[in-house]
Amino acid sequence: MEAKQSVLIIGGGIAGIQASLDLASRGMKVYLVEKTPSIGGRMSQLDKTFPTMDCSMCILAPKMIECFRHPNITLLTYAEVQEVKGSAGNFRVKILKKPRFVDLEKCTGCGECAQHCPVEVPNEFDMGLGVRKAIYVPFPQAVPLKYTIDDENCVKCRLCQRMCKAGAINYDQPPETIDLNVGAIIVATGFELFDAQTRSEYGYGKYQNVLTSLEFERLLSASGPTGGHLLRLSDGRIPRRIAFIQCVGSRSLKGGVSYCSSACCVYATKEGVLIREHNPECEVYVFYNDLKVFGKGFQEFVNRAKNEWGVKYVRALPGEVVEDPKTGDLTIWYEDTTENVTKSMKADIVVLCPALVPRVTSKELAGILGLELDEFGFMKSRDPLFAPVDTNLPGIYICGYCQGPKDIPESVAQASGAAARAAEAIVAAGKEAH
Amino acid sequence: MTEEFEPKIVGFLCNWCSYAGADLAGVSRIQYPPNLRIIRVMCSGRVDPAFILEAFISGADGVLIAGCHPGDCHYIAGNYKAQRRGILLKKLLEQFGVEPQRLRIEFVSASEGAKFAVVVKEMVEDIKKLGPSPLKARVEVEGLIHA
Amino acid sequence: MEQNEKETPRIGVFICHCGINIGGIVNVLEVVEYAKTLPDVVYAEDNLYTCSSDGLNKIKEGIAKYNLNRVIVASCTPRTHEPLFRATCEEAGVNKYLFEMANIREHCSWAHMHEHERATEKAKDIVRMAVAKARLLQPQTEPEIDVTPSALVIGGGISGMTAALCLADQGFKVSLVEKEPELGGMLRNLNKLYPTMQDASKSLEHFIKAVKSNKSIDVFTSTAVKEVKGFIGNFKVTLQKGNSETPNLDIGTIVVATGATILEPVGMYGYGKHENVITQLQLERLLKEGQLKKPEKVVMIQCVGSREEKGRTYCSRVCCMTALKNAMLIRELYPETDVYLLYRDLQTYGHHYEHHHREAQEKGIRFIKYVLEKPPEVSAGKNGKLEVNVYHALLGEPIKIESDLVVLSTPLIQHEDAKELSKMLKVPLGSDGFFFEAHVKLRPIEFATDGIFVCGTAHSPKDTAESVSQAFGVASRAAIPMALKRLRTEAVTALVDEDLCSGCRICEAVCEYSAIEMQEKEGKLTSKVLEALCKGCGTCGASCPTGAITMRHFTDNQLIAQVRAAPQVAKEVAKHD
Amino acid sequence: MAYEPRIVAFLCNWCSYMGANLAGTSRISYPPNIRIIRVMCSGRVDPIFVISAFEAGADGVLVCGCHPGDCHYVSGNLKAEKRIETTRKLVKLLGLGPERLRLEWISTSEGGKFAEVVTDFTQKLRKIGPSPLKSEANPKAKASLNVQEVIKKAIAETNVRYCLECGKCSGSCPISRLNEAYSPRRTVEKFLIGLENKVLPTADLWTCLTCFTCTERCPSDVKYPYFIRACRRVAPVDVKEELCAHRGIPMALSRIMTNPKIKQERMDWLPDGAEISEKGDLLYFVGCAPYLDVYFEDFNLGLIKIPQSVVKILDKVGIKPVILRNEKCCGHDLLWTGDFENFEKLAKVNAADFKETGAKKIVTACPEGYRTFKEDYPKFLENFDFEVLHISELLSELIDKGELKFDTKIARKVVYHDPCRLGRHMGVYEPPRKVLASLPGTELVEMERNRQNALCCGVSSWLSCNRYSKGVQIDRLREAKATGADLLVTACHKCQIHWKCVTSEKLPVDPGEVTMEMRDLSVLVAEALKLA
Repeated sequence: MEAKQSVLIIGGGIAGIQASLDLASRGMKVYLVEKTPSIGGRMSQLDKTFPTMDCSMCILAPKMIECFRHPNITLLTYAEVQEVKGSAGNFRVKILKKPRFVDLEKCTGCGECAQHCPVEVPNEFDMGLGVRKAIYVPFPQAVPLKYTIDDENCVKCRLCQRMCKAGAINYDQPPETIDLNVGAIIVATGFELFDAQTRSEYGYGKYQNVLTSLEFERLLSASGPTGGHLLRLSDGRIPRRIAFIQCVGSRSLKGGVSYCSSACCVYATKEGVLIREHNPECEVYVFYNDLKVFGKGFQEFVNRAKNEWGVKYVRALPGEVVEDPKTGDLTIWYEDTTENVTKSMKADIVVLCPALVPRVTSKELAGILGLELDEFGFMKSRDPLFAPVDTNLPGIYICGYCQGPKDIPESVAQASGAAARAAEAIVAAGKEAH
Repeated sequence: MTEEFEPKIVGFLCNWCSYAGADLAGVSRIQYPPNLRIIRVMCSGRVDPAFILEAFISGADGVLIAGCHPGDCHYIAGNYKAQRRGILLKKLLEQFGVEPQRLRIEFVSASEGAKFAVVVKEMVEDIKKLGPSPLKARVEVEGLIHA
Repeated sequence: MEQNEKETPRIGVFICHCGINIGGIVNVLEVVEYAKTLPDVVYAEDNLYTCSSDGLNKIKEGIAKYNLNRVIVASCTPRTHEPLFRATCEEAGVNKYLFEMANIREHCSWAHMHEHERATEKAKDIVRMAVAKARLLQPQTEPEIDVTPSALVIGGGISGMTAALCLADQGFKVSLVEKEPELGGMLRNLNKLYPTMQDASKSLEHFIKAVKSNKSIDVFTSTAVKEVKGFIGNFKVTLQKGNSETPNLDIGTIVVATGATILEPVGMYGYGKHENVITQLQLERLLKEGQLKKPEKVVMIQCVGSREEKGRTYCSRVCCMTALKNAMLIRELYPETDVYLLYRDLQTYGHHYEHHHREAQEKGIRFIKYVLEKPPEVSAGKNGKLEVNVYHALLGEPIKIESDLVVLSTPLIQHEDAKELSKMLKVPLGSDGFFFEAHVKLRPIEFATDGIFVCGTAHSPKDTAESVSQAFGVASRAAIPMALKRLRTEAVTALVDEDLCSGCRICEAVCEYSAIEMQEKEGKLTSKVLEALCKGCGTCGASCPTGAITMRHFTDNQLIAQVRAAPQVAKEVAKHD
Repeated sequence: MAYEPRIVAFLCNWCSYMGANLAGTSRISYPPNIRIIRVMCSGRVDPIFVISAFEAGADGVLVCGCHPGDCHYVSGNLKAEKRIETTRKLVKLLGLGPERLRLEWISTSEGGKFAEVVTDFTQKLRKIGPSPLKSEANPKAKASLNVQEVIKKAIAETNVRYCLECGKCSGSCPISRLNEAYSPRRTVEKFLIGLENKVLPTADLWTCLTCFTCTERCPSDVKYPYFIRACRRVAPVDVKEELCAHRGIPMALSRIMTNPKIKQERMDWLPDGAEISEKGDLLYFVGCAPYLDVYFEDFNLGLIKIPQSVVKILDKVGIKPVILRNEKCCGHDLLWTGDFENFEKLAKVNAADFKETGAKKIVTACPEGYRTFKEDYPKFLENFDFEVLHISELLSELIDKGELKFDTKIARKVVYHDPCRLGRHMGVYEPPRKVLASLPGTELVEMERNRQNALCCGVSSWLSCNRYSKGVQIDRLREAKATGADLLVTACHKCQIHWKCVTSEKLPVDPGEVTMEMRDLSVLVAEALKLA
């Protein structure tokens, strides 16, 4: 496939997946690079999606498989971009493929190896709430469904090698550098969570029953560490009241980021509704400042959460959360700003909604690509109004959360946008050639 | 023969949610009794009442129809239609003297492996209580068995 | 395609140990032996991993050696592995629709790990069911249709123009239809654009020039879409300019970018009663034309006619930012003027807008939160001023403001004529009146009906940047079928037996994809499947009272065969033969 | 014109006042230097009356009551005796000369004695000469400011304008929790929409503990305590004085020290044999310990041990610190109660005195002084460039260098309280802990709320000492007690005073829950070095 007709896409989340499918299905060659062992990104970690309550994996998995099956898409998972040279129409790219120590050709994903692996480590996919083995797939629906030995934790007992009937285990697998020649590049590296520990007044990391929203999402998920049973991690008790705290590190001129993460108010509402579904006995309180309901169907969703599901909203950002060391119960101190009284509330679980921030690695990646970042580390649009997916460099485009806060549909639409621009660039390059 | 009655259950699972849910049950090694025989359809909306009657006539002791949750349907609203038909059908079955509990309509999403297993367990227990399908008995007596 | 019916099935069954995942629980060899006893099975074998390249070769060899015309693999779930095995069959010259999969891992060995015997029995049943279906399988071809490489963009606002330009630059022909005499849409009313604060009209000029000068774009102003016929790749579109009808356009894909309009808040907060109560849009125009006389105190009221308990429940998304922008412009123009912003929840989302909020704070804009239960009141005050009384929710006190200008932020709403368009295109409107996409999460800018797409404020309220983002997205989605030129459509589609069809139209009603239309044949009304649109869910088949509709690859007799095979007991069946 | 002493006299209504009358009716003449104030009982004479009289320029103060046993109110006069003793010590510390304050028993029948006392007192005061405070204009007088301007500036400079009204401040404020009426958020909001007059004349302005908990947590970086401090400057003074604990004596003392003529006698505490220098690299700023030790002597906190310990510890490592014999108040309390003018005067005097000594480093065992020198002086003065250290920082330095060897085992379970000024104000959390951890045998435990989340001791700048602040104090002591520790260590004199104060009153809780042995960090270290 000649360079002009192929595109490199960095990041295998929903944005990267959508961009890949758009370009591949119009006949262009796509190299989809993902640094973890599986594509799927953040969306694969979600239980349901707002405001429709779609099961996230149900709607995502088919797209993941489509990527895997598509003749025009080459998946480069567990790989990272090392070097980029050249310009629009003709980029020369070096990709580092980290060793999985498992032969992708031979591995059938049967899982026999993991069944027998003696090493258990916290599972990144479950935000460390669950455990995985040292040889693992991040999650059951992983794509590709191929195992990976995580070198740091492997004890080299060789049990997996003995168990693997396909003989796929190869401890001596070397790292591999792949040279690509592409006409355009799309960056879709997504986001991560602001470290909630920096807001020490909420006791995250100190109190077991203070969780981040993504940890809680896993706790709710049928495929999560408790198999979808809503329990307190400290004592396995069924919670009677759960409180969400918004803006942990977002909209902050100090100790955080100054922007609004855009998704938290509504996903907290979603998680609130899920709690009430799981257990109508369990009260839900959402502590917020300004309820961000700007998206399509958001306000209606919040209304339903209030009226049909009895999710309660309090306009206040609590001052602090204190644990009773004996019971593990939490006391939240806050001023109800619409009732103008400062009071406390007991809760069994407190869920923090931390700011969503660009990947820490995006700085390094931007360096490799020569892209400009804004003050927050988001990839900078050439013109935030009329060229949102363009960057300072022709031929390199951005989409999804790495360009700025947005929800799934916005990321999907923008991913297609980036695909369109990439296609334009390639068409243009084609014209020049003739 | 003295061995315990093991009901045969025919399950119609939609390709996009419930079939995947059953897959997940397996992948997560969630155990449930082996009484179910799964037939994959693209959408629970595809399940024609005739299929269900056919299942009972052919000797099934129970029929399960599982589709996506409302709103999740890959085909927008097929699952609703399945739901509606199911309700009518239960009435019809009663006419035939088949206990409506033998027909069960469930929403099972791709992430609900555990739920799927529970549904099957419950159904098997319920039907064990009910005993073999009366229709099956009749079918055998009246010799309507399909060769 | 029916000619194969005569051909007697020769079925090969390949049963996978999947290492010990299946083999460790199910007695695979017993299943192999059992499979051999089943009707039309001419060959059966077991593999350690059928999906391994070596396993795949075994299948090809089997096909050649026993000239198999049906292949069954009993292993894992078709959802991940079917495409792989199908491809293998095709390579060996067997139509991929003659392949069937029996899931004896996820649905059997893994789910019944402690009941080896019964698991084995179940595996046999599953294989038998697969065989029952395989015997009746028919080869299928995925029909191809041509796609006209020309797009219709309805609406000449910033979304429409962006989509048009991007499609044109991808090498496609575009017809851009605008009902107004001028291109530009909403932006023509706007002054400055946040977050960059650039001049709306300047940006607009640039776009209009680009569109008009683009050879691949035909612009039709003062023109409406009169009629749309056909389906993806092959739409026939009639336009109307005044009362002169234009000849039909051949269109491949359609983009709906008709935008939105602003609510006229008649009777709200004294609008229409006091002339110094105006809308945000009117203020925008005053600022644009430099006509705003210096006020002493300005009060802006948010959520006027939006986020209501009932009726217009949605948040219009752009009003808070617009108000902030104009409030700041007023303070820059007249630093002594106090500006009060009466809001409910500030929608300063995203990574630019909170920054504007902070700027407004620096500029001394006074924010007062009110609640839906206690909205502000505007009444005539002393000497031509207005008296605004508002309950300050965050102080729990009533506040009185003597104001000489009250500005109402009203929501974006759908155009009146959108209903006709939605009927014409057979695409739905949501309860909020805006166009309703195929899937809120993963298909946000296309309709369930193939080949028709939506972007900009026609889809929901959004600002310029967001509309442009969507417009680019649409430019990709709409380009895909045109880039392919030919389109493979579903093979698994509905099939109408016209003799049985009574023309009751139930199928037409239940189809979510408008893939069924009625046709006259020999004076008889029968339903006809538009294969290009059919997705093969089979809902029509299930609801057909006369059983006139069935599905390819999931035919009634195939499914019934499985149904009948299901409840039997392997031992007994084995005895039969 | 020749100097004539002015004497302010407080006479009890039943004996001494009658005695004075008798002197008159009996035509016994005495010098006209006396100005009489009638009180019902000499017991009524509060130290602040005396101090205020001196602050206002009196050369002598005379207090007369009934003879012991004759008191119309049983024993008011004996109480007066004790109180005057304490006050005399303060007068002595201020360097006014203890003999300027005189207590006499004068009965109804002792007109003659009254005249003698006045005559004698007048002559003595003529000899001693005028009070150094006399010439000074009333230091209470403050510059007139444009209230609007000050507030506008403060709103911008302290980020108040960025308030999102999320209420995190009130949810963090120790007082808001106990006092529904008080909300930092609402206070701010009133200023923001031009309702400042609903705050300025009210107690709300004087309620803030300036503990910086809200500041620490505010997502909009609103520096509420600084905003309040700025507003206090332009608030009506009478409200403040009503809300000042101890009738405002501490502020009065500080104000008096702005007078350049003051020559304090404050060095009596210096342990025998301890050597200090006039000039040198390191200056140890003692702070109010000598005054507090006197004023709160009933608490038996031994506050004076703090400077003594510091000097001994320094001596142990061979440091002979510079100590100013006429050291002035750092001005902390004046600044935080809005008296910027007098604060600046003190700052200037101190800065000059510091430079005198050629010191580079200033060490203090008091978080308030530490904060004031390190944070405020540089903002109010040009080129105030000293390295300022809290004793805990110096100690942990010395421990690092291995210059401090502890030979005594302190076998105690110790819990450390972060003083607001040291912790949240200045971010000094670890040095004190490091020092404690290195004491042999000590087990250091933490309260539920520690470091940046530590709860305030309950009062700051002697303001708004009321049931709410007591509530905070009890809450904090409970928390300390709950750790199971048997020794509560703090690094601030005032924490100890406030806690001792609340526990010596009738408690709303079982004393067992809150009473706890307390110790200052430096004192404990001295003990560990067998220097106590």
